[in-house]
Amino acid sequence: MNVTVAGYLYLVAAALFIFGLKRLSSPATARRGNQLAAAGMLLAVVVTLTDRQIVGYGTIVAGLVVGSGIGAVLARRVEMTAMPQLVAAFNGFGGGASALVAAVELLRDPASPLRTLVTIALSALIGAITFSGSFVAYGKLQGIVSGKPVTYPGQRFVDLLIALGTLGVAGWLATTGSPTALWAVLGASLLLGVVRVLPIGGADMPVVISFLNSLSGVAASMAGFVIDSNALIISGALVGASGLILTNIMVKAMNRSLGNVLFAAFGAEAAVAGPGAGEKTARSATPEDVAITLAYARSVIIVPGYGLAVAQAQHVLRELASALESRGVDVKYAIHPVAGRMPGHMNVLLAEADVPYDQLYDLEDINPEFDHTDVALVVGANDVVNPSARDDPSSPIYGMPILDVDRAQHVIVVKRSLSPGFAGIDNPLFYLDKTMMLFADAKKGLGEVVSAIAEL
Amino acid sequence: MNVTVAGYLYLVAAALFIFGLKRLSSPATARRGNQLAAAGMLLAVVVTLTDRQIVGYGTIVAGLVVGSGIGAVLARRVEMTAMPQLVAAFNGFGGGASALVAAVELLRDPASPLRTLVTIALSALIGAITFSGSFVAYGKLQGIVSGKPVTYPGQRFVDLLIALGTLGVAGWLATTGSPTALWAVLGASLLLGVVRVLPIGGADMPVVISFLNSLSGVAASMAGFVIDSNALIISGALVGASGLILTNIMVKAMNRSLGNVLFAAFGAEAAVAGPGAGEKTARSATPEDVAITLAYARSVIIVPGYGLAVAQAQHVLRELASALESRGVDVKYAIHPVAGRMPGHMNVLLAEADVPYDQLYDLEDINPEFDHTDVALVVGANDVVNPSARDDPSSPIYGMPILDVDRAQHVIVVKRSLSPGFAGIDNPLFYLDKTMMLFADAKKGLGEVVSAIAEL
Amino acid sequence: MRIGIPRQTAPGERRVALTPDVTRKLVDGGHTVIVESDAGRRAGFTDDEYRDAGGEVGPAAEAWSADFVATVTLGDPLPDLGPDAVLLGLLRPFDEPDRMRRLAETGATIFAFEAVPRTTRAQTVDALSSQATAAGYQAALEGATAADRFLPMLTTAAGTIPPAKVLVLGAGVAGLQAIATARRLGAIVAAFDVRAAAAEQVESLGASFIDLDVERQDETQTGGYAREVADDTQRRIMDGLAPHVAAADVVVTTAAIPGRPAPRLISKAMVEAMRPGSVIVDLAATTGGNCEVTRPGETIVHGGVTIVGDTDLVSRVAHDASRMLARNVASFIDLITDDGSLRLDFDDDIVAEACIARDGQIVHPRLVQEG
Amino acid sequence: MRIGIPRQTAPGERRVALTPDVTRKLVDGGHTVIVESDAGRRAGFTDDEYRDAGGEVGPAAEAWSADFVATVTLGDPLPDLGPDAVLLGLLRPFDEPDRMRRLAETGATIFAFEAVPRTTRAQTVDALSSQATAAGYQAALEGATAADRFLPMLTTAAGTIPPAKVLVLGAGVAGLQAIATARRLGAIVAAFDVRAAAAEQVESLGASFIDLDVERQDETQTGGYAREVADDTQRRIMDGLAPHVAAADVVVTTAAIPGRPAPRLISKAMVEAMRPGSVIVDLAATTGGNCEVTRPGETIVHGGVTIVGDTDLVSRVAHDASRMLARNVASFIDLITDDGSLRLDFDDDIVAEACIARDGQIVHPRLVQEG
Amino acid sequence: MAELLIPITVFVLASFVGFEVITKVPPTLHTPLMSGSNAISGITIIGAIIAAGEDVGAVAAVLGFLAVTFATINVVGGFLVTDRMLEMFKKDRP
Amino acid sequence: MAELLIPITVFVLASFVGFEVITKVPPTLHTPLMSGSNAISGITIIGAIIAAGEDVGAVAAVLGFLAVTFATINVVGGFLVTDRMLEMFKKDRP
Ligand SMILES: NC(=O)c1ccc[n+]([C@@H]2O[C@H](COP(=O)([O-])OP(=O)(O)OC[C@H]3O[C@@H](n4cnc5c(N)ncnc54)[C@H](OP(=O)(O)O)[C@@H]3O)[C@@H](O)[C@H]2O)c1
Ligand SMILES: NC(=O)c1ccc[n+]([C@@H]2O[C@H](COP(=O)([O-])OP(=O)(O)OC[C@H]3O[C@@H](n4cnc5c(N)ncnc54)[C@H](OP(=O)(O)O)[C@@H]3O)[C@@H](O)[C@H]2O)c1
Ligand SMILES: NC(=O)c1ccc[n+]([C@@H]2O[C@H](COP(=O)([O-])OP(=O)(O)OC[C@H]3O[C@@H](n4cnc5c(N)ncnc54)[C@H](O)[C@@H]3O)[C@@H](O)[C@H]2O)c1
Ligand SMILES: NC(=O)c1ccc[n+]([C@@H]2O[C@H](COP(=O)([O-])OP(=O)(O)OC[C@H]3O[C@@H](n4cnc5c(N)ncnc54)[C@H](O)[C@@H]3O)[C@@H](O)[C@H]2O)c1
Repeated sequence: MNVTVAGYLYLVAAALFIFGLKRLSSPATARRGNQLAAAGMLLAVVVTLTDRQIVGYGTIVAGLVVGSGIGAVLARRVEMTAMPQLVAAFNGFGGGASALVAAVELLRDPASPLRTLVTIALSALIGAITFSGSFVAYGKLQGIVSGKPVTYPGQRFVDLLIALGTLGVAGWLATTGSPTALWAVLGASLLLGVVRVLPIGGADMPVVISFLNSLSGVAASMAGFVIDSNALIISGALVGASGLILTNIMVKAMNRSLGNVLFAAFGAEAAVAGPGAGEKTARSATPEDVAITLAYARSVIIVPGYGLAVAQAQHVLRELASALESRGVDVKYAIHPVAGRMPGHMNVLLAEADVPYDQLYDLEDINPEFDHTDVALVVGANDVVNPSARDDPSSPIYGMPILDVDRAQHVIVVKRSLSPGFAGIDNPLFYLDKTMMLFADAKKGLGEVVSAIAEL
Repeated sequence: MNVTVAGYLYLVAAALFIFGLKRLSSPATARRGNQLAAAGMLLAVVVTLTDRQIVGYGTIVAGLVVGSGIGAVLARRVEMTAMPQLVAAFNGFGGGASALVAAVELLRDPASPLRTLVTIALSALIGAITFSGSFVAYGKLQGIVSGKPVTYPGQRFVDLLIALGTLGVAGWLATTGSPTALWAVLGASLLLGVVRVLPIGGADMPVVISFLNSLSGVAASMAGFVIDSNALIISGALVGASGLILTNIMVKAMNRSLGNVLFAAFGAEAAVAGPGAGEKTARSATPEDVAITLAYARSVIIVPGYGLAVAQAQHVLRELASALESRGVDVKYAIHPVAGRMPGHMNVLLAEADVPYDQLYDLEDINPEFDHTDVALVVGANDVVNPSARDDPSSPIYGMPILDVDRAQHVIVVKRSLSPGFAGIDNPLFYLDKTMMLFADAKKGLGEVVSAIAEL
Repeated sequence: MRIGIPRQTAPGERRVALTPDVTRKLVDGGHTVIVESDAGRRAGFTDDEYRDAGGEVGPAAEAWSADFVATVTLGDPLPDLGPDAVLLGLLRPFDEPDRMRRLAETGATIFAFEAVPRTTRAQTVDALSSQATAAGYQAALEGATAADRFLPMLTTAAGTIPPAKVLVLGAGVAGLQAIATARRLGAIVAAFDVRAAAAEQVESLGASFIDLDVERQDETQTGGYAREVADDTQRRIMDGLAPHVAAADVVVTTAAIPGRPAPRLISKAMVEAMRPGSVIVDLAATTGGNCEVTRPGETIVHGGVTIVGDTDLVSRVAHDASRMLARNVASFIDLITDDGSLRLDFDDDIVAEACIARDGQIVHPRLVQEG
Repeated sequence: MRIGIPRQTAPGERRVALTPDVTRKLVDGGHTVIVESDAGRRAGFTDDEYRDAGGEVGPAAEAWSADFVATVTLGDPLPDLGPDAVLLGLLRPFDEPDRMRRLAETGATIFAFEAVPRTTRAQTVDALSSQATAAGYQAALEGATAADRFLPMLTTAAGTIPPAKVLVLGAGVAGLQAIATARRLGAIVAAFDVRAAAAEQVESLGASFIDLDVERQDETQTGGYAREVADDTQRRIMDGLAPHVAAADVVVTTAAIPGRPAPRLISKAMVEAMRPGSVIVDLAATTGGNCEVTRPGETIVHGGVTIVGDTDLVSRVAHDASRMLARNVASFIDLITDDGSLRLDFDDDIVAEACIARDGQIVHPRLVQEG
Repeated sequence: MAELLIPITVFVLASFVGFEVITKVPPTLHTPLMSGSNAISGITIIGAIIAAGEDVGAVAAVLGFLAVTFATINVVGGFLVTDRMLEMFKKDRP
Repeated sequence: MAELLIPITVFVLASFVGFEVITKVPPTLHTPLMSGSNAISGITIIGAIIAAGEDVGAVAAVLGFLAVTFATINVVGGFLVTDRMLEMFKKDRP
């Protein structure tokens, strides 16, 4: 194929990546975006296969076949819950490939000019770190490696030594082009990847993977400098930059900083556990999580409780409901007979917010509906949605009729902590897999959810 | 200066343009963005002056001095209201410069290769159209040329002929490099610019200018191809693309399409005029206009009227007020004694929306405050804010105390049309320069304003 | 100008035509205010408060002999007025024309709030509106209190109580206020009126309008007021309202046509179809009542249904009703004084139209024609 | 099981212990319901409605001789009960222990709603709560109606009427409901209580809590109820409340301590400091009143201030109050029956605690101790 | 066309940046933004300077002078007037 | 460094595009987006193919084979798994 034509086709591929990435960042278009990007990749591969002066197709085809098989099987087989670690593994393979490309290039011509050697060294370094780091992350998520941060005294110092050593051999490689130096760089970088990721807790792994992904983009870009390919440079830079932004977004959603995640996490991870919660942990969600879960639901049942009144959040709750309704979500309110602290407490609140009477449902009328409801949104209620009143004969509130929110697809609970309600007893609802806790004052928390929905 | 260093510095300048443009699209950072872009421009000019093999500085310095003088004086002297036409003029100068650069390049070497000639032709063509088109737009806005669309039978046909002719001579230029062809291209393009802009109405001029601006960006980019300058290519493409997007945003805000603005606007412009409004015209605003005016105000006084009740918009009004308050805007409600249709009508509504009593102000208490209030937001009120009750002894409501909203910096009125209120009389408030009308049902309109504020 | 504020003598009347705060304003404006002793007591204002505000407290004769006398209503017997006297009040001129004629014979200049035009400019003088506001509010409260049901919906451990249904007939000033008050309490409110503009006004308060298939009157031709309807329309209205009345827990009726007996909207049979324990508050009782069973001035129980025909509802909010009335009075004084002294300007349409009699002659066209 | 519903004989009592809709549920559940003729009439339920629901209407004797009798209150004289009888009602056991002892002598099994524990599970049986809800609602309405002021703020052509101030003393079930009702009407509401949890509860209704510098009682140790306060605390409370009472247009008092006379919160002097025209509604009138001037069962005017001491407020919402009470009765029947026949399970804490007497013996610890 | 590959790549990428950078502009900023980007399009001043610096005859010199003058007007005037417009948004919020 | 000017220009512009393209991503999309962009970073497959296509000895051949295999796993697996994740957002709204 004509080199010029190939060049333009690579540009098209890069454009497809851009369009793909753009679409990937909105729920409505994400799937299409992924397909666009895949098409771009196919184009780039085909162009490469037909364009470049390729001597032997044997290894290439073998590699493509083996790689496709493994990739496809892994992608199809994995369970939903194991996806994050799979992404980590894939990322590791990508980084590894970049490192290997650099290695082959060096072997082909160890006497390359300095600038090529610099990029080879960088590509090898970053690629190898990505490789080993990603697989440690994989191990942590998969439970092979302990999810707990692995720490020991003097760790920082040792880490620093390894990092300096890696840089040193990389410098050696860049200046001499020695194959020995290459192996040294690869080895040192692999080690660095392992020691840098081990001390980070399992809950932070997604951020680490995203960051490594951004790095692997940079590695690809470096490889592009090496083989003088704009396609690689552009795509690598794209991933590098967007990955960095994404990492930043994720870190912000955790109310942390990237530095804090990568370096300062030598302390133990703080899991939210309530009094008497024992081994159970509740899943804490951000207002954005809550917003998207609600906005993409078909039906939502809102369960107000005393906390709604304490927070005086009735108006913002109503705002939330209108925002959802205007997106076509079916919204109902389930009023438990004893929610609040006086008979009719919820009626007073909802009347103040002018919620139409026909959206209010009694316990008997609404309970059969939870089964086919996407999301139950519990706002400052506790005892009235405590499943132990139904399931646990030893519970002091056993026998009280409750709202069966736990029968909905998803449960979102908005309250400030895991502390109990009026009856003073723990609520197993909070520890269900399907439950997200939004820990916030109801007025503030719901306000943030409303803003987040407006931004979807 | 070293060419490589110059190349990198141009890249820095381009980056400054990008950062500048980005900041320009948000009110909070726009000014800083403009300064960044200006810094980038200064850098580019300095680099060019020091780097390129420049034979005679004489003309250059003369041009720079004269140009700076004219530009600075124009920019400083112009009145606020004349700014749009000034932008048009500036834009025209830029287009002209691009055309002239192409001309000089052709004159220097009429035997350039085809691709250079193509870009020269394009640069001359687009530059000249931008030049003449912009000055027609200037004339229309300034009132020198009639703001009405200029039309005559057979116009489309004549226009088409001119366009084809222009393309023809451009082709001639690109293939031959003949200086005669150059003058022909310049002449034809100038003509084309004039005839294409004349038929467009004055109200659509901002869109035309924005579109021409985008074109002049493309012209600069073409000039960059000609003189092989990445700086020009990048900056030109930036302006070309962002200008196109901006044009599109503006067109959408008018509920039109670009094609419709450029070509179909042979009909007369529709000005909103009320019954009995005579020559007066009211300025219609979009929810976005209203949103930004409110969001960047320091103090807003809300004046509710009967229309608020009819629309049952009290809850969304309250939402709006909270959105403003959370941005630090000071919000008050001014209750006119006879607003609505029964004594205390507004109290009932605002109590329903749970507006705190201490935000409600009586006529006597609030009237002195309008003077130093940024925005008065009138929602479905009419008679109670009619200045003729105060100023026009012949008015049937002369003598009724009114809320002096017309003393505020800006007035926003939300109602469905210009039709009168209970007293059945016209309201001069609607035709003031400082008044924006949001023609909408109060509930719907305010809802849109709330969404628009969330997106700021 | 000397302003006299006599104590009210009509039975059940608790209001007063001027309050201490407005007294202060008038005194500051250069007037002298003479308040009859104990005039404000039943509205919650003490003589001391008037004195503190700069007023003089004196006997009845002194109040009545001022240049300008503002009274709430006229008691029995009619006051002795001199020919120079100027009187303002809710004098019921169109309901009691004979008393008016007798009063006119004194030669005094007589202004009735009932004759103030319902124009935008006249609203500060519009005591009908201000007092109807009080009446409508109180009527809704009396209805809610007398009903044996909760107005709001309540979901409780002892079951869910559905919201009560409130029906308001006649959506003028009082009716609208009754609607608003019942809505505040959480009731489901429906309303009916013959005026065309009423539907939108009712809905602007969040209540629903009952759309009977009868001609909607364009009020703009009748100064805002409704006209009497033909007999068959009357019957159609009653038939249309019957199911709504039967379903209501509280009915507030306010329908009125100035100077005419109140339109009959609820028949005895309709009352008997109501659930025992429900309530009708008939604000039109003074002019005969909108309900057939109403006994003006009394609260009766008919077939378990309480029918409140009390005519002193406004006096039950005497304090605030007096406050509003006092502002109306002060605004009127503004119109007829210049720099603290009387100057009757009959070119002002409000002053001209509000005048019932002067120089011993009835001047109001409505009474002149009828007489 | 045969369930008897006698007509109430206590003066002013209009409620009934069972409503037609709950009658239907019980009949469907296999019970026989005997309703004394006219038992529901004063609560707006006719004998026909009971018959339609599957109940039998009969004379008093038949209702009283059923297996299980549910009454609202006990009239005078005490009913004749057989030793096998089971009685449930609001029997005032701790306020009238002697009558209770006399009743116990019949050998009947006697349950009092007043003795039902205030636990989460017991809420469907909690008639104190359901009836207090009615009392609180009605008290706020009576206060609003009797006041000579508007509760809401009104901006009108005749001036702006500021919102009225409502003060609620004792923020239990009735107090909270009074707060909510006054807030609905637009008043500015403040409240006080001695329980620690009350502040948050008051604020959860949008009212403000009056924070006097007195010890806040931790109610969790006393089954949710307040304890009597020491004399000096009492005085500090009254001193602290004095300015709030003086500024209030409507005061609703609900403070109570079970089985004790109502705490005194408003002295005569405090009443006299109030504006004439304002109102006190004393829900604690049955147990002596929170206000020194209160005359139980009467509405009086003291120095221009209306003090409502009526003890029949709940009966004024007899219809809905009966509905709620009927659900409480039905929920209790659920606890003491098995497949349609009586099975008293004294292992159930609600049944055990609610029982005042059986086999001729007083069994409730509180009465046993005291006796 | 081979020589154009690089400039076109650059052009395409820059266009993407241009498209992405302007996302949601509030209407009140339409004019300033237009004005500011118009000033940026005055980058053609570089071409003008180069053109005017060459020595290719009188006509070209005049044209070159005009080109520099025009471009400078565009740049200097454009940035200044934009700045003036933006002064109105005094209350900068972060 | 002169030869690097063009690639660096391209790199910088592409980075700008990358920064701009991702603006507000809702949290539920974090993982799919990461996964998708990870698949794109598999573009190194081009380098791998070129490397594997050269004839520079056995070691290099093995490394080249591994490079292609790794890169292919990344690309194929990455796009597929992203697609599976995104299937969950069935209810596409415009
Ligand atoms: N209705 C009645 O008549 C009545 C009367 C008396 C007692 N009760 C009892 O009250 C209970 C009512 O149940 P419920 O579910 O409504 O309430 P609940 O069980 O008391 O739980 C209320 C929850 O709201 C949360 N909360 C408090 N303030 C909040 C705020 N500002 N923002 C967000 N959350 C807040 C609290 O958790 P955090 O602290 O973690 O935020 C608490 O767990 C029942 O046990 C019932 O028996 C009812
Ligand atoms: N308060 C009282 O006691 C009382 C009693 C009777 C009469 N009045 C009189 O009523 C008037 C009150 O003045 P005001 O300023 O409150 O009202 P107004 O002068 O009657 O004006 C109301 C305006 O609201 C607009 N509107 C109606 N429906 C709307 C909707 N759904 N969304 C948005 N706008 C809507 C109408 O314009 P569009 O049709 O263009 O939307 C109308 O011009 C005074 O003249 C007063 O004298 C008052
Ligand atoms: N200045 C002003 O702008 C101003 C001020 C106050 C009131 N108004 C207007 O004055 C008018 C009268 O108000 P009002 O309260 O004094 O009226 P009103 O007391 O005379 O009558 C009360 C209501 O009864 C209605 N009615 C009469 N016959 C009826 C029938 N057969 N069936 C049902 N309803 C019937 C009337 O339409 C009226 O709404 C209203 O239109 C009001 O808007 C205007
Ligand atoms: N099952 C449940 O969960 C449930 C149901 C209903 C009520 N409750 C609780 O039961 C408790 C009692 O409610 P109640 O309405 O029957 O109480 P109550 O009628 O016995 O007393 C009314 C209020 O008066 C207050 N009070 C007593 N002495 C006072 C004083 N000197 N000054 C001021 N206030 C004083 C009390 O604290 C109480 O709030 C409350 O805590 C309530 O929340 C619980």
